[in-house]
Amino acid sequence: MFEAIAFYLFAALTIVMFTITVMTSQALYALTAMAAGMIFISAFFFLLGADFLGVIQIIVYTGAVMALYAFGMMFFDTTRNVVEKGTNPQIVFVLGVLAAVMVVTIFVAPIVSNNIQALYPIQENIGNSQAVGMVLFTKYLVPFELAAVMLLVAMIGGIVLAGKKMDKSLTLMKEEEIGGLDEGFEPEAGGH
Amino acid sequence: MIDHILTLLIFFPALAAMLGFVVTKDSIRAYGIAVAGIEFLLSLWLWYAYDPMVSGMQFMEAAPLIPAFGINYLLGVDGISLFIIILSTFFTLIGIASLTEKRRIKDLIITLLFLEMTMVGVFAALDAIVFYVFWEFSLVPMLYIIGAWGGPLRIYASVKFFLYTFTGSLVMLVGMLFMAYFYYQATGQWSFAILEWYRLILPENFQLWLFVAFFLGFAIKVPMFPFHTWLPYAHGQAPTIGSVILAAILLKMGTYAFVRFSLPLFPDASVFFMIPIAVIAIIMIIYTAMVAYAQEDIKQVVAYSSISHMGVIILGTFALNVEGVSGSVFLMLAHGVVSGALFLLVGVIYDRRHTKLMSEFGGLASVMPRYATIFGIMMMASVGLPLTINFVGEFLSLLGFYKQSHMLTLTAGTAIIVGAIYMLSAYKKAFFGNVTNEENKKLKDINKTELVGLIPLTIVAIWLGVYPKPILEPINNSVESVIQLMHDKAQSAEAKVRIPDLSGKNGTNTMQEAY
Amino acid sequence: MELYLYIALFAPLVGSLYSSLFARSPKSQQVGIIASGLLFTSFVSSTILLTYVMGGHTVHTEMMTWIATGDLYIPFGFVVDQVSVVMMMVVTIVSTVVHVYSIGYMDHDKGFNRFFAWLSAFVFSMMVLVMSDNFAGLFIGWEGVGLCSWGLIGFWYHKESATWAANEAFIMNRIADLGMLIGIFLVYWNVGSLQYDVVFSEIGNLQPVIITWIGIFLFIGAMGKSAQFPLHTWLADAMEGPTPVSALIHAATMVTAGVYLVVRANPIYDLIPNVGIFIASLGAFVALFAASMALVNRDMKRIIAYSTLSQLGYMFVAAGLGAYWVALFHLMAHAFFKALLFLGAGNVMHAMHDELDPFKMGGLRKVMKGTFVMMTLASVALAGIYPFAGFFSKDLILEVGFVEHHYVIYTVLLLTAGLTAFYSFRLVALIFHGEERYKLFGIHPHEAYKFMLVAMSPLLVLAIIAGSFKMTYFQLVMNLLPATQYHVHDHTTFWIMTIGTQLFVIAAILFAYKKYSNWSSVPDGSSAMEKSFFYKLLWNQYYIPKMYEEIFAKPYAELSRIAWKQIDLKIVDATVDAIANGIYKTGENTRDIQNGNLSTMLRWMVVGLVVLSILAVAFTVGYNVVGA
Amino acid sequence: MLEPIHVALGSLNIATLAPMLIAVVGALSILIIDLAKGGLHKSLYVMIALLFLLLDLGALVDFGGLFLKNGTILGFFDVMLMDGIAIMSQIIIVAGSMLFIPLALTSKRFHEYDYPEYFALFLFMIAGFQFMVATDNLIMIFIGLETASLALYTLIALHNRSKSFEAAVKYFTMGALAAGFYAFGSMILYAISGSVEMNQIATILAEDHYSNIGYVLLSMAFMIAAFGFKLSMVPFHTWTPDVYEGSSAALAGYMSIVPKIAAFVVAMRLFEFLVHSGVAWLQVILYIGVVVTMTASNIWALVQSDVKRMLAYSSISHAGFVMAAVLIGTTQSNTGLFLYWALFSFTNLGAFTMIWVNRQKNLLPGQSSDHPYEKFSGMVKTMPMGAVMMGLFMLSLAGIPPFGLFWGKMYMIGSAVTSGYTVLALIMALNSAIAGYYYLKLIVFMFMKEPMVGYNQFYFMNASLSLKTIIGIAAVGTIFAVFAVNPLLKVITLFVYNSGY
Amino acid sequence: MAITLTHYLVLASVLFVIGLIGVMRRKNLLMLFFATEILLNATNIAFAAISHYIGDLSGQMFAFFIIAIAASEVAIGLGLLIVWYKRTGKIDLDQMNSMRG
Repeated sequence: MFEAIAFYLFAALTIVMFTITVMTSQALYALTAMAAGMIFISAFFFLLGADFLGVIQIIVYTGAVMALYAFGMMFFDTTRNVVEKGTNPQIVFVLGVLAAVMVVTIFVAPIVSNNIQALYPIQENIGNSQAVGMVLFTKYLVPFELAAVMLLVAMIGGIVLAGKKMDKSLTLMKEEEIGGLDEGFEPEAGGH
Repeated sequence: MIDHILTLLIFFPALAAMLGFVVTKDSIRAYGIAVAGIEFLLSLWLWYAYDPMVSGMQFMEAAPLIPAFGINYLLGVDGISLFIIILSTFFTLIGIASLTEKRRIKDLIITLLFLEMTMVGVFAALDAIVFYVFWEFSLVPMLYIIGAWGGPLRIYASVKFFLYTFTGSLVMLVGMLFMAYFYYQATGQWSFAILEWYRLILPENFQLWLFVAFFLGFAIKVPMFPFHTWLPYAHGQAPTIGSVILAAILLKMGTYAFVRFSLPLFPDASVFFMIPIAVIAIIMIIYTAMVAYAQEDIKQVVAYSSISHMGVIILGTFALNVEGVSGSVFLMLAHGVVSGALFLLVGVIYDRRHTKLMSEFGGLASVMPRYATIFGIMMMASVGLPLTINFVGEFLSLLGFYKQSHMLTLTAGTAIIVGAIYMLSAYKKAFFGNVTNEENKKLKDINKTELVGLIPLTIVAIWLGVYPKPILEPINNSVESVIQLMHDKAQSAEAKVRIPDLSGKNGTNTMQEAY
Repeated sequence: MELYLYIALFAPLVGSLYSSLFARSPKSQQVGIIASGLLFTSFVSSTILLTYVMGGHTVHTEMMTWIATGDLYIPFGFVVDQVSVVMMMVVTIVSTVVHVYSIGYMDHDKGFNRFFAWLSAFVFSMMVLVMSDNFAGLFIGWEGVGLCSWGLIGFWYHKESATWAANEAFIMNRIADLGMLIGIFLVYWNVGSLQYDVVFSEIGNLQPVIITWIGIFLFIGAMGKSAQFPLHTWLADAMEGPTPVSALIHAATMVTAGVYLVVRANPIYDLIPNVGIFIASLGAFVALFAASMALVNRDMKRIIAYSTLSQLGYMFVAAGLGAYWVALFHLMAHAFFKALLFLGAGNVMHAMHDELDPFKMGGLRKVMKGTFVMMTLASVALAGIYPFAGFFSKDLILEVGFVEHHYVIYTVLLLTAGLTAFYSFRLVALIFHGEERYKLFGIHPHEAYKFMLVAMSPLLVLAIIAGSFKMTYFQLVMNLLPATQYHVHDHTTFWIMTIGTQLFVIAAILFAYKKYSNWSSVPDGSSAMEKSFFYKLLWNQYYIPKMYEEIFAKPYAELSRIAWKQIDLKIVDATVDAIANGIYKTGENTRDIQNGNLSTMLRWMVVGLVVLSILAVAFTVGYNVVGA
Repeated sequence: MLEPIHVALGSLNIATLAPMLIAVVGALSILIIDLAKGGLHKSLYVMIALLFLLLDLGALVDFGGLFLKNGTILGFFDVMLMDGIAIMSQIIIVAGSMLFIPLALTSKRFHEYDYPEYFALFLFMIAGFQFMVATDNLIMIFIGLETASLALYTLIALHNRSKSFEAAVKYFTMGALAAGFYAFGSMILYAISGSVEMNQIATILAEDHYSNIGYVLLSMAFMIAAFGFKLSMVPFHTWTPDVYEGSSAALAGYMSIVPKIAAFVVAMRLFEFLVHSGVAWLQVILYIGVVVTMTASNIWALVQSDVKRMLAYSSISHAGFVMAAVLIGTTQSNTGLFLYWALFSFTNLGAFTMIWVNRQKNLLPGQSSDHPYEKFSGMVKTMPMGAVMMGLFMLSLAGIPPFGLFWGKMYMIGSAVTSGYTVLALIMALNSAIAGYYYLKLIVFMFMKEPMVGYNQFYFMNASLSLKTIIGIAAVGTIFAVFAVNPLLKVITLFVYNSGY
Repeated sequence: MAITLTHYLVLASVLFVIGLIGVMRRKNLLMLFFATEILLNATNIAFAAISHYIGDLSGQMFAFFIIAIAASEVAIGLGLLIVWYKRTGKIDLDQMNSMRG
């Protein structure tokens, strides 16, 4: 019963929050609503016994991602609102509704299967974090490492793109200009 | 060396063309003549070494190319292809020798030599894919020749030529792949070897579909009505050399392919489609002859006349008897010689006047008598006068088809009437009457360079009209084995009747002996 | 003997090739002389062959293979037998005469050398035609004479009318040649050979209907070459060529090739009398039809051309009725006097500076004695007055008609004989008698070169005496042709007929003389006669040329234009271009799917997803329904 | 308490990681070198990258040998999957990259090559693609894909001009959406099978007799959308022309080859078991998708006025053509896929390099894109060899024999015919004919028109020895492809067949 | 009325569609990126739910990695947006129209 109430409550909250995120014209509202939505989602994770995920959700999303976005918003000076002159908004909603209907139509049918076995079963006596850790560092070690590479890529990419060196485009400059630039142009190694 | 003479024949011009990049502009023409001359001599040697009494393939060569998919480098000639190869080398030589083009001559000669490679390759190939490779690649040099040296509409014309034929041959490629697949199903092996395919007896409904697929590729190349409209543009815009090669050789690829592929592979379908194709052929003959009559441009007259004559060739091919098929193969050569010569002749006047409109001429016979004479001879050959090369082919083609249908042959026979109408009226417009145009009064008669090409052609046109035997005999022998093969393979009762059985005849090789 | 055969055959070819070497050089007398000499050689060889053949032999030789494929075997084979040797004689005699004559006639022409090249080539083709031992060889000659006829009619190629006539002749002949070709195909596919001997010996084994078709198609070929109705119009127009050409080709030799074909193919036509009747009827019709047009014509050469046409009709009557030897005999006799007539006309033309209207002449008798005599005698021969050649040959045809009980044909021919006499002497009277109307046009006529007249004299002699060869000839050809004697057995009838005919003809001659020998003015179309319907009908050749122009030539040209401009460019080609353009236009019209706007791009992705999921749901629902 | 797990090191098959690790190490070493001493010339990094790629390739070839001896190699708890198609596609990826990286050595300076990070990211991207193909774990695929994509977005943007930013942003945004699709699709598969490994999913679905057909199809819908984006199938293709136009020609050429082969391999793994299971829906959808992609992109390519954009549409069309192999799903067609792609790599690389070679810094006067057709007009007169080369690549792309791509096309069409897809074969053939037009258009410009006044100095502006070498390699590969086809076919068939495809 | 997997799946789909709508209608690129986050989060809920209901950890793993991916995407996305903004001063995607066709 508690589960049901919690589900419906958080479902409603998430839906409302995310709807605000996509519908509001105020970037600040959107950001705030999304942050709230993210936190409500972590509630589902706790509900579903995925404690580790829930924590990660809060830390990563509400902590890191939202901070980044907030930073971005400040940078972009979002007080100047982008005018959302939505072309053909009805198409957007028709498509949205159609997608929802279709997906839900399929999802209301129960999944019938006798062959699903849990390959990495959740054991009741073990804490979620421990279990996750166990799987993560065995089976998913390689993806985990690769994810590290991915984050490195993202980091390098982010730094390089936002770096100062991008302010001048060698691509567009004439050869002579570049030649003149070379003395004064300190090729910072990697920009960090 | 004789074992690889065909390889030599195919790749010598290409190799020479590559080396030609080094030759300077001034001497490239001499180089081209030398190369084409050597190539021509090689092809004559091929003829010399060819045993006319053997009806099957000679000088066979085989090398694996993509054996995993059954594609091999297979070459060989028989009586049907031998002379078209010689014709190709002959016309390349003549074309280069009588070249009057001044613009970027180096590119032109190199392109021509590449074109020669593809032409010889098409006729020597015995593997469907190798055949296709040359068939398709021949479009490229021709595209360049038309597009770079042609008239004001050259780009439209060349692109149309390219895309039209390209489309048709892609459908043909699907047909070839299907054929190979069928072979695979039947034997468990991939093979694109034509001679292997000959052994297959296909169910009739497969034959029909495959026939159509191949037909589309060939028909556009020939070109058959209603796929012919690229040709007038191509001829109209192409430089002289382009038209000559196009008319003399490239169109023959289509008709040759009918004899090489459609007939022996699909005997029942050939019989099934005989009447519809004959009707198309007759439309080609009469309709294009009428269109030719309405032309104002003399080159277009010759261009449309080509289509009309190709109609007779098609008719002869689908006579499905020795007389008709031999005749059509012979007519391929004949038409090559005659239409090539006519295009050369048109080029002569175009070089002088830079127009091809007949209304601009008139009375040329008195200004350029030698030119008018040669033109007259070639025109009469084109009209199919006996003792000229064309007559032998036309006579045999019509004679052959008469066996299949009286009425259609009677209708097709109007070729000799309508052909005379447009040719004579064109000749009259251009050569007879008084010289009305001031510019024509000072025209120089045909010069040595031009005669170099035209005299041999005239000689050939008459020589082979009087004494076709050296060529007709090998053709006949090979055609007999094709017809016998068709008869043996035919399944439907009608096909058995329509395609004559030659096995009772002395000296005829049966299918097993021939292939 | 084969040597003589080859000499007879190839001497003209050598002459032609020799002359053509000089074709582009200025006039050179030796060309004409050498060509004539070579033809004389040919004539001599033919004579030798004639004597040989008269000895009861024939010469049959095969030079080489021409076309051999499948079962078809066509050699260059030649045969000199009783029929072909007669034709050879006719051809070589007339052509030798014409060659010599031409040396004078073409004296001032720029194309002198070229003329001899063509003329000798023609003789060669004609020899091939008559000497060939198979239908294909015949066809070579058949087309060859057509080609030379084209070249010679259009000899003065700067003249529009000449080139037009040349093309007309060629094309009309081509129409007939198609019939002939089909005939040859029929022969080949039914007999398996084109050799005369094989064909004629096996023709009887065929079904009658096939023989009939063979006969019909071969005769269509003959109709074209011999200018039978309805393919006759080219002959009159062919008079645009130089007159020696008309004499040789369009009177003596080429146009009779049709008759020769029927005679040669007599074993075929013997089996199909119905076709024979048709041939005879057509011949009779053409005889009258052509003669009627000659009555009013005002072009000297055309009158003679119509006369030729009319006489060809006679020949076909004979041939159609099975009297092949009679047809051939008339052919021979006709060749002599008609060539003579033409050459005479040539002299007149020369004298009159190419004036052709006899009404503008008159009284030329005084300045052109020789020509006058020759033309008069030739006309007499043509009219069939005893004892000239025409009497023996032409009256014989009348007899044939009578004996074979074709009285209608007989009557028609009799009437035509009268007309023939009338128009022939109308011509003679107008040219040589009466006032010298030419003076009005300031012309000073003069007689032709002496040697031309001398050259013509053999023909004159033959025109006079040819009749006396009749029995010799009969003995000769009866080896090959059905030796039927055509005699009206009832003597009374015979004499009444013969004398009656003679009287009728003489009356016609006198009438012509009376009416035209004192003609004084040039008609200007104002007289009552010239306004009459019949005059106009005849004057316009029954409106047939005009009809052909309207029914065939113009619609064909128009149809051709439509075929090109409307069908080829606007339908066939436009369809191809429309497909290409359609594809291109589709691209132009839909390229905005990629409009560069990120929002749109994202929406397209969602659209794709939604479509896919709709399809998924639809399939699932369908699957469950069907599954259940 | 959780039991400790003992894993024998040998059972991990750590070697399966070797090829990717080489790339990663290469990237890291570039970063370290840069840290140690900045301001080094780009040629150093090019060579380092080449060296590591060479090592990578060597490792892959070694794996190829191992595969032929022992069959599929699994590693790291079956996350790594080195089967035939994984090895082969990695070889194509690495080899293609090796041909691409020297294109950095242009005679002009472009912004991206001043960054050592560019080369590091490039190697990371390769590692990402390698991970993506060398596994059948959906998670692994996702991470590999994202690693590679994120690096790629950065590489595009590093060209540093507004068009490349625009291209990168568009690509990124759509990529994010596609990532969402992929995640959702994987979720559905996981929901019905309880597994994220494709072979297990296939097994479980088969055992269930596809009873959850709705879920399967829906997941496929999402997966097709996700991979449709990567493979630029219509209507998920819209990014392609813009991204190609916005990025440097070299990178555009690279994008037309390497990311796609990686996506193809995943698509093969993902879709083919369903195609074979007789789920007609997927066949129909793929059929439609293939035909529409081929045809529509061809038609759009016709109307382009910029060569690079034209090539972008053309590569969509080629991808559609090859996608047919997934639809047909026979060993022959899969072999054809790799053959086609190997040959396509050479030709397309050559074509894009030719474009790269005549890249100027700023737009030509009166033009709105870098490579309008007019720029090439009359090229045969000013730069004959260049024109011949470009013509050669165009002919090959059009499928004119005997050039490289013809053999691929022939084999693909052949495989369609063999599997009874005759109509598809015809459509493929006719599409090649339509495609002929736009390739021809460039040839027409180069060979049949007069040079534009003031444009000719732009030919070969950017050429350098290494670029010419690449063109030479591509040309040789294109011309003499016929001799390579047989060995390629044999090897590929062996690899594909032994991998069970 | 126990909460079943279906509930979660439907919730996930609804959130996913909200994300889709956001992706489709947003013109402000920054806010468009928010919407893509929603897409991934919706999926995460579903993964966690499935994982819970079938008692398997793989789903949680997947969700875990998706969070990592989302974070990386933010970094790159913002980086791109910053250069774009620095160059043009805009983050409106309608202004991004230099290439089309």
